[in-house]
Amino acid sequence: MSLTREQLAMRVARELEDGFYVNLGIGIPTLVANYVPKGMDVMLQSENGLLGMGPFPTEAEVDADLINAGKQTVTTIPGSSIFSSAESFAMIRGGHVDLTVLGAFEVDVMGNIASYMIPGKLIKGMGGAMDLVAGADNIIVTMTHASKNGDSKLLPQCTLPLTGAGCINKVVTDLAYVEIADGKFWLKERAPGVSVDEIVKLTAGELVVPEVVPEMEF
Amino acid sequence: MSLTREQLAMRVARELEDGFYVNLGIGIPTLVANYVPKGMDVMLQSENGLLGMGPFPTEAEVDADLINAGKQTVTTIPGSSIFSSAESFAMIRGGHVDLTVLGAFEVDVMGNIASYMIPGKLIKGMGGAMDLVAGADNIIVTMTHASKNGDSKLLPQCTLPLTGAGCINKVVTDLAYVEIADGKFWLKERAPGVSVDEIVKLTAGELVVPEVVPEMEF
Amino acid sequence: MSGFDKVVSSYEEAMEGLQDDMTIIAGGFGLCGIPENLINEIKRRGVHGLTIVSNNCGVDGFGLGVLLEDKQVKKMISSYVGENKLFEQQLLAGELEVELTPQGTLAEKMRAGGAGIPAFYTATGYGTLVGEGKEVKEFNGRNYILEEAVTGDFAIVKAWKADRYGNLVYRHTAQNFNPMAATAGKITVVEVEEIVEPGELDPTQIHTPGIYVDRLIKGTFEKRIEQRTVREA
Amino acid sequence: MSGFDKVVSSYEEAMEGLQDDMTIIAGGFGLCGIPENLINEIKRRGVHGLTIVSNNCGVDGFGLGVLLEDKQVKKMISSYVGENKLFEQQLLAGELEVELTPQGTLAEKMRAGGAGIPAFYTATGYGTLVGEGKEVKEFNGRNYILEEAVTGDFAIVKAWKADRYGNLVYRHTAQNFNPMAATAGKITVVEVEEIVEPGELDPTQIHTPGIYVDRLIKGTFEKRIEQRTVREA
Repeated sequence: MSLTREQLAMRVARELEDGFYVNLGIGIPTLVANYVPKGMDVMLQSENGLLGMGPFPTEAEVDADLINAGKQTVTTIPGSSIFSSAESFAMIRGGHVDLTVLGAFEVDVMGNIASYMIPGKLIKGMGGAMDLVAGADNIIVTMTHASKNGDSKLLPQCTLPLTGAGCINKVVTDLAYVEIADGKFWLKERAPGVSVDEIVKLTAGELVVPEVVPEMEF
Repeated sequence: MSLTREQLAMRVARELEDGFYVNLGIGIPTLVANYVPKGMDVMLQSENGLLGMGPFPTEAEVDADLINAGKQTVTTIPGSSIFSSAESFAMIRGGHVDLTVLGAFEVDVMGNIASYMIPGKLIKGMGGAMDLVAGADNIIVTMTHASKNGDSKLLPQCTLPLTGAGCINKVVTDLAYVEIADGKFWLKERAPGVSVDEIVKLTAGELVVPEVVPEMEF
Repeated sequence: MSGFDKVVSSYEEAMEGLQDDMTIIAGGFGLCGIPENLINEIKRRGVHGLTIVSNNCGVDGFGLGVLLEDKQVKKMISSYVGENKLFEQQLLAGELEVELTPQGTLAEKMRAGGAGIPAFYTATGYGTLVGEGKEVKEFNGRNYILEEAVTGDFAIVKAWKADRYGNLVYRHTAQNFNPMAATAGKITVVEVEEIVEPGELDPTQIHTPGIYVDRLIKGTFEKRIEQRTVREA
Repeated sequence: MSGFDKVVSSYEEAMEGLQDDMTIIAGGFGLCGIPENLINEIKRRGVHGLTIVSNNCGVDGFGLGVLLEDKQVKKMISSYVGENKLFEQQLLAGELEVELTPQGTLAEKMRAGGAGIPAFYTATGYGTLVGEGKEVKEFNGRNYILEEAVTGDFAIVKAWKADRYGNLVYRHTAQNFNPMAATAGKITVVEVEEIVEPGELDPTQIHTPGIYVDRLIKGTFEKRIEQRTVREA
């Protein structure tokens, strides 16, 4: 069985460490905040200029002047700080954020990522995604392994315009956890009940498969 | 009679305008603050990170955490702001300071200035002077017209290592007010009782002398 | 008051001198911390051919989106646009040009513009469309692209509080792009919710020193919310 | 406390890992806002061959000057030095190297180091000794030189107040180079006068967010004054 959105988030959450400053993209990455392991604290960075993002506000707490990078109303936690967008991206570009989690359309064996633009569709822009992938050492991409048509998203070479070049080395898909190194994908874990064959079939880029591929446990 | 230090400061002060943000260097430039014309307000910028510097503190007000760029204890005026040195030099480099007044060893007809280093003597460094001369559109250099030995400080070409290249166009000396343009010095005013001949004799760089050279009044 | 008093008495006065084909740097992120009334004054003036440097372009009928109604905007320099239909229409019709710029690069370009830094290197965008045609240089084994500063004929800024000298304090994440925008305008115009006397703000707690501010006006604000997300009390 | 608690219990722990030949970025201007006790701990450790990036080098017997006593410093990167005799002696004897850097360029090099900007252009120093050997580029008819960022193995910082998460507030002009230094160290160590609980500092009034801070310690400070200038009461 391929992973649910929640399981994807749970798997990503295992990469967290106590004291991590984390930037979570829109969509599945946002769910990761719900699965921070017990006894562990992480602090969420929102690239518009907030470190220490809290949950959504109650109706009474809603404040138009306090939003996250997804333009959603949010709150702050004790120990948070608020700053300009230049300072926020100084943090990101300078490599001070410990982990970035974001979605993608495609990744390839060189660690390239395409996530912001599909030619022919209206292009809304990259927002902070290009800065995030260029600034972080530790990035996890979460996405489905293949499109609904069965086209692999793990490619020998990205076909869509890139968000960043050579910057991705960890991918959690609904089928597998894959690392990228030396111009290859390396299969590390498979989703419960998903066969190695299925993963191989849906991975277009060169995939190194070890003798034993552990199954994720939830 | 050559100008006194106070008269030099008074002459420079005539270049002030109401609402000017001003950076005053150490020495004679500092005295300019004493001669701000009545009904006019200027705000002093200190490049370590203070805009709106006030007078020295009373003994009771002395605070080790509140100093100016000369490392002197100072106070702040209402409406002041305090910030980092990066922000302070962003202000300076970005051309937001309306007037900079500083001393020099030499200036030349190309608007070059030498003010921080005499080879053979211990070199203490340029501090903020290079940033100040590169960042300001409006700079006034104050200095004596010649050394005690009678060597001109207004030269065809500076002999000492430069603080900045092509950035000076106004010089107030103890003998004259001189502007720099088109590779020449232009005599604009003379100190009371100082003859044009004397100024010409003590100006080594090409000096354009108009038919009438007004005398400064104090 | 002194020559440092930046307060003007009308929005008309606040935007005096604005002309066709000028470049305007605007603070704000989404609809948060945008200079609502200054934007409306730009609309009222009917100037055309504007280049706007702003992270976003508002929505239909609010924020920078209102400037699209009369086709006042020639070009947007933004990281994320297209939250409104007029934008899409004009873009597809070739009536509007967009220069997509990564958000952090955009923020840094504004800061650089105000700080006298004509250009800087960043890894952001290297190897992508953003890097095309830009100078590349290697530092410590990694490739970076050269990005140039931006400045504007006007900067329009929204702050929370100001003193009459133009010292500014922003509220929460309404800070966003406003501090950098404030430094990057030949004429910087700021609208605020409250104006106090000089000395009432703590000098060490000012986000934007008054030296950057040319004109200051007190306004009232709708503060529309783009994504109202709430939890149970 | 959580993984964000940066407080350490001794100066020894604060500077753990410091080794010979490392580069240290230090906050402070003159003797104002310098990390006095962290400097003393560096002296106590007896490490040698240090490169110190700091606007100044203290005075005889105080501030960074104490590191000269046992010849611990190989190189200073500063804008203004030589306020003490030991410095002069070691410089003239060729035991100490100095890289003079304009003050604003130094501040920006530290900021750039922390912000992932490997290099930037500035007009400061063009046509002077500072510009020699550096890349020159023209923007809008003016020449600029390329200056590279600096980073340190350690950054040592003095702040006024902190919460346990390392969020920092500086006092008056003791801010100076400290915020940039804090961003530019692989390990950033901060000493403060007071430590409060997370939530006690206003999030919008924090000068340095805790993300930059690795270790935090409360100290007591002499705060020596270099130029005590007073007026009549």
